[in-house]
Amino acid sequence: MSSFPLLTVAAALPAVGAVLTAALPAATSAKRRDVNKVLPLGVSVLTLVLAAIVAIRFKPGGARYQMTEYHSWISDFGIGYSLGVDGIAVVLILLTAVLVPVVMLASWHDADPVANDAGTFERNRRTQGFFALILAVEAMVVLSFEATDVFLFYVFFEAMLIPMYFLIGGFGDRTVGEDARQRSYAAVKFLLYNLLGGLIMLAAVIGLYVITAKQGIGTDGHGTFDLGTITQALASGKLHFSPVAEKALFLGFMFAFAVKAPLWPLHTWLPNAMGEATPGVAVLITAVVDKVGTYAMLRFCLQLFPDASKTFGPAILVLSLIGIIYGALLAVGQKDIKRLIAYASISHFGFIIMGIFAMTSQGQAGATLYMVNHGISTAALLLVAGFLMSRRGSRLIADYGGVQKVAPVLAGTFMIGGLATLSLPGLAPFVSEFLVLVGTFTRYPAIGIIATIGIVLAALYVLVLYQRTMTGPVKPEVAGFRDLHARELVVVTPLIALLLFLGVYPRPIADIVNPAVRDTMSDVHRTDPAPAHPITAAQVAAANSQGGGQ
Amino acid sequence: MIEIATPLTGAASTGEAVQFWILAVIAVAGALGMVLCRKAVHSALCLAGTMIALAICYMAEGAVFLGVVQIVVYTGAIMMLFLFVVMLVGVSAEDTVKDALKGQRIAAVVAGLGFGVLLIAGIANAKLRTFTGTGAADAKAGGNVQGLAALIFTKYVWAFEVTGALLITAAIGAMVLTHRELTEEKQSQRDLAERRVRLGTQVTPLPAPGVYARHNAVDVPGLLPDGTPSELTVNPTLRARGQMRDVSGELVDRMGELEASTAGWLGRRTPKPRHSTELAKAPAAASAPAPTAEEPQE
Amino acid sequence: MNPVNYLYLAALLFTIGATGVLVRRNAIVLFMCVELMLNASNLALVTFSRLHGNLDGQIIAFFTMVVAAAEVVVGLAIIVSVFRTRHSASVDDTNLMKL
Amino acid sequence: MDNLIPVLVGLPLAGAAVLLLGGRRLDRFGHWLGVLASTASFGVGLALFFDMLSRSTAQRPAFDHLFTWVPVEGFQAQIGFQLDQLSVVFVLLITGVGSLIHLYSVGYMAHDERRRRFFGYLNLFLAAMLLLVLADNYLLLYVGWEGVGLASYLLIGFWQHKPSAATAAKKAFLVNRVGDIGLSIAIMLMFSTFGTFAFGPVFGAAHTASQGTLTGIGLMLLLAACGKSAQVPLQSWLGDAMEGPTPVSALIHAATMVTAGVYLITRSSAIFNLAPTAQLATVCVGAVTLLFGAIVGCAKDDIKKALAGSTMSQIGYMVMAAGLGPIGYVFAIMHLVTHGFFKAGLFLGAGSVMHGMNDEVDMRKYGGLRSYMPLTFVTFGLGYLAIIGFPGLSGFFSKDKIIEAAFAHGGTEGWILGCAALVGAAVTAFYMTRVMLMTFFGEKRWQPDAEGHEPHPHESPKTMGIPMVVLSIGSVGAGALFAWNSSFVNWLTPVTGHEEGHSPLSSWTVSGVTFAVIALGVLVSWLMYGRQPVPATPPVGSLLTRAARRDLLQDDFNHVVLVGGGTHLTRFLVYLDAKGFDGVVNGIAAAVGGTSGRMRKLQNGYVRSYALSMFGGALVLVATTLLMRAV
Repeated sequence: MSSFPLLTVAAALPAVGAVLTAALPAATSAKRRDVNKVLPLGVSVLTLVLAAIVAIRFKPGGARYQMTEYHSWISDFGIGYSLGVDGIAVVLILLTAVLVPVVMLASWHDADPVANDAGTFERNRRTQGFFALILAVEAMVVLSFEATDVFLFYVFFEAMLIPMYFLIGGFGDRTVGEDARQRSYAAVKFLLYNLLGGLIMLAAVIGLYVITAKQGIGTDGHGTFDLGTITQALASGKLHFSPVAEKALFLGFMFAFAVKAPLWPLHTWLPNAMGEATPGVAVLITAVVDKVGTYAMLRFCLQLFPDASKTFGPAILVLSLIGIIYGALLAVGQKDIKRLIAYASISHFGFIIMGIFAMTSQGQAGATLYMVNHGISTAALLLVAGFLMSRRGSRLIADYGGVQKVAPVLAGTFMIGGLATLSLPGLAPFVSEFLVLVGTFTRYPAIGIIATIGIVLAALYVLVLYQRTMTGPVKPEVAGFRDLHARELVVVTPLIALLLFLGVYPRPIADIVNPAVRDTMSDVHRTDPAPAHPITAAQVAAANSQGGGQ
Repeated sequence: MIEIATPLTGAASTGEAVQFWILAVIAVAGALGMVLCRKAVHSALCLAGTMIALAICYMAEGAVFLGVVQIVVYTGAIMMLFLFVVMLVGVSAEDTVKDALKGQRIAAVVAGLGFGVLLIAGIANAKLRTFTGTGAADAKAGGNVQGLAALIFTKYVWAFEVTGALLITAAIGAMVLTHRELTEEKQSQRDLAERRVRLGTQVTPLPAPGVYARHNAVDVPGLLPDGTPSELTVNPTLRARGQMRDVSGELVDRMGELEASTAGWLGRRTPKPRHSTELAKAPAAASAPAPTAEEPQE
Repeated sequence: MNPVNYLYLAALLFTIGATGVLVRRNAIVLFMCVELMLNASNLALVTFSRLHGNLDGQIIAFFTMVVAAAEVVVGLAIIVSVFRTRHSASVDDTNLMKL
Repeated sequence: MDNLIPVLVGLPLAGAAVLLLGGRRLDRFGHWLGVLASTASFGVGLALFFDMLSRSTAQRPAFDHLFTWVPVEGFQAQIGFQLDQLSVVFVLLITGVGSLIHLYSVGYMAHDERRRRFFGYLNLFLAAMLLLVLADNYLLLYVGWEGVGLASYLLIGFWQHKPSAATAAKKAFLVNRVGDIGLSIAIMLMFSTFGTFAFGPVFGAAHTASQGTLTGIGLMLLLAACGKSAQVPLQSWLGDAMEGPTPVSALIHAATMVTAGVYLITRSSAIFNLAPTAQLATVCVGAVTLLFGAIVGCAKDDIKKALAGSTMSQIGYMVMAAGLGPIGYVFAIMHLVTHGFFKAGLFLGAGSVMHGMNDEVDMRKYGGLRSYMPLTFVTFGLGYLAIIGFPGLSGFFSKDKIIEAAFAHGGTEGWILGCAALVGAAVTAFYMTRVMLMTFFGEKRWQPDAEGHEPHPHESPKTMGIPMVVLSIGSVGAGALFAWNSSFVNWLTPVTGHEEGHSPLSSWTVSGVTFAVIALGVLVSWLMYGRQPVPATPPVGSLLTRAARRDLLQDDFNHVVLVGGGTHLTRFLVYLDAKGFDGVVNGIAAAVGGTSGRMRKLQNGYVRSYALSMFGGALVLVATTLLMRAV
């Protein structure tokens, strides 16, 4: 392994890019303003290249954490700057790196100042600030995925709230009628909710440190925050949590992640935040930032507290099940396009969390794939919805109708996004959703069966949305709509291509994820439930000779 | 659990006991007086009494040096400083009876009582029965002063230096705080005179305070020909403090008496004495007692 | 007589001083109350010195006096400058931090 | 040769991709591209069929494994194809009828500006349907299963500007999704039981599983079949699906897609054979639906909806036959194929009539069309004779066999099923005769359309005529071909297995009785619609008629219970979310805000007040210290 700090560079690049973007001279004309946006876009594309290099250099069969870096940071508390990626992290970093340039391109004009009546040019840094903040979020998210030190993770987990807060509160969806009060309400709600979660997690983080210090896991009598060290100590029995302590710590961590993810009933910040943010920022929230929550459940909750995960698993499964159906039902009842998608996301996060806590290989692999696929599909649906909304300046479903007639490409891409959201086989989300369902079913059949209701409800809200906006007689306000133009097509095409490709050939991702899932399963000391009547080799042979075959 | 009383060692002599009880009464009375007196001057005097009582207590306890320092530094220097400031700020300034903060007084007394009970209970709980006395330590060094000196310049020399620095800093600080920066060039007498003429307000010097020769205090306004007091005659600082003393009524009251005595002396018939209440009808507003300085500005 | 009575006296004086700080509004009197509290603690220190038979307590009392002197100097200077600007020595008038 | 199997799917898929992504430049000739893709696929299918014919029975099934689709620990889903005797029948039916209907659509959709898109969707449908029947495991079958659902959705809602079409499309997809739950649960059950869901291993190991598990799988597969094949209780979408263009109704909602349920049950015969409870449920569903559909078909005045009722009923026959087990599988498939011919033909005929009548669908506004549209009349008439089971035509061979198998089921059940099938046959004869009479006989009841154009019935163009002719030939001859020398039975037996039923009635008796009830149905219909003029406005009718016009109130039930209940539930949840969960959150925020508002008053700016708080704090500290020491 070369000593080149690839992971640090991959995260530092957007961070530096954010600073540079913010520092660019303020634009003196609308054209210069567009030029100012090229730098952040270029940085995000470079980051994508780096992420791709990380993914290529990652060897699925190799060490659990690869490309590791370690520097002592606060040695008195055993805190280190330690980075490393396993398969799950690699996949999610890749997702982030793909989505950020897409989001930037989609939000190209979202932060432009409103043209005033006099037509004079408003000279400020607001627009480039928007792009700088997006890059900042990317840097934090990537670092969260890379951190293998609990404290380091916590720092970035919380730090990403700051740019997100400004993105939500500072750059509302102007295209759909600005209401600054609603926006600041949403931003503050987002911040407070997540801060509360983070604070409880901090208590748990400190508790974890104290326990490691008491049991002498770290060096020189200090405790440690290093994930690898703790996991090894747990596995070798050197570290032992008392059952009460383990449960308390687990709940502390889980609470923060459940808020972030979000798990029912801690979800109420998401519809507000997604409703008020620009479509691009909404994508960042649901497709990128929230994934840190689910990722962290897989990484920290399961790995650090296997027994507590087992104890609370069924309860969390029930919550996620409620989330699936509750989110879907609420999506059906929404009048606002973006809130509808937000509730749909809540339903999908239910599936992801269900997959994680079903504690089966299929469930966890499915959950990881689901994170990726949900990111892509929601981005597609939400961004196309954003294009739609930018044409009419309204986010109410009732204001649209018959768009299909005037803008068939827009309608078509919207439909593909919708079909991906309802997990149509052949598109990427189906694979993951089915894996989650199967994985859950093999251990908890009843929960798996009830969760399938979510499939029907997903079809309901997607099709109702499509029917009301796209079909029917053309509304007069809709009649003048332009179809998607070049920039918008560039945004949508890669997403749809990915949805199709990963729907048919998810193997590249599955291969990266599988070893990580195997490791996690062994961390929680669980094995997949064996089939009741496994097929024996003899039977396969018999079946083949009979003319069945595989 | 039954406490076994340990014998008391180093008990105070009877003389000290008598002295203590007298001093304790004085000290507590002084303290209470300080808190309860409404005038700052009275409080200061009460506190001085308490401090002297304490000084004697120190001496009785063998801290002769401290006792002297207490009298010289505290009673002599610090209390004098207090008195200076009291004079500067206003001798007669006093607290109003009504407190602006509702319930503060009761809460303070309750908290104080609670605190006192706690402290006393704590001390009582400590069961201190062995008092070694500093005699041995003093004797070892050759006297109380020598003992203290030895300690100050050896063990506590660092703290001593630091307190020295603190004192200097405090002195400079006090100067800085009370110093007023001139924001513009100091105006000469000529400038002032020119300004007065230009403005045309009061060209002549301000009238002197005092009413005839009977009062020459600066806080007594001079009377105008019609018998009303003129505020102009009093120093603005005193005016601002509301410490103007209006004696016009008193003067008028005594006018009859004066005239009578003059008449008696001259052998004239005395006119009916005029009473101040009749005379002071018109300027009643001007001569009304000025509001006290400590009216809360709500 | 048990010299511990000095401690009781100190406690009493300290309490009276503390209550005075809370009750009085004239800044100068307030300062005097603080001085009383310091004196009370000095008395306690001297008594402790007697209790333990060494002079450290007296030394600390001595330092207390010095610091008190410094404090009074600065404090009174503050009172004077406040009085100059606000024409009042009442602590209730310096409530600009009030909402 | 086996490598050609993916090509079957690939050709129409490529066609769909090209047509949908190609943009307007393909508008001029795109439809011919669609026809080409479909026909080429048919050609490949034929080639594979003849290749299969040339091999011995044991060697006939062919497999082609492409790649591992989902490689996850313990869960290995493959993209693999299986072409056996059963699949090849479907392949030929799908691509054959599909190609004909593509051809027909060239004429039918000639004036539609979005014709290219239509052909794209049709090709997409073919690809999905072929995937469905060619998959070698249930998960891949599921892909095709939902794929045809998507294509059906797109095609029903093809005229999206009509709100009724958009609603019908949505309804079809949703009801199908309910059925899909069944399929996915069945797959999950298979996986947790056998650790795999590939056909061969599952069927090979089916006998090792417990009865309960097999029944569960069977019932879930039945649920899936009900959704896709419009069987009671998930039949409600089929009538509305007639909102789509008529070729769609012919291809998807008559000949191919709706029969996918029958394919699924037949394909899973190894499971059903071991689960009698599931079989019983299947038979019941089939019997109920065949009567249900027939009754609905009698009451509809919309020609396509009447045919839709008929489709439902005929699939009821197939499902019932499939539920009968080895004595019925073959006949279910045989009826499926013959039905594919005649029902597609009937729909195309109906489309031709509508084409000539300004898209009028109400049969009460037809009448006397036989002389204006002779070709349509003849082909439709042949289809009619075939469906009612006129001796010698294809329906006769397949339907009689099913009725016979129903009796052969044995016991009381057998009698009940047999009688239900007979009643169904009679009612079929009745409503089909009604359709025939109202459309082609009697006096003209034509009325101008909404824009005031008088209808000028005319024969349809050649592209529409040829498919109708070909299909009517199939309607006439397919049955005899299949029955000749039991060729069809022999062909399918290696896959589905076959047992001769032992009917309590002889074969001839059944045929005789069947013919008698058919004649009765025709007679009654002629008395009602042939001898007396048909009123242009529908009479009020009996209670049953009115109920049947409303699909036997099933929609009303759905509307009140599911839609109404769902709407209320959703509204309640929206309220709960806003007031309940968000209320708690905002309530906490308000409580904190209120408390701080009150706490703020403590910060009153008075130094003494702060001093008091400090003093109080000191008090507490001292007290605590003393207490701690005391304890």
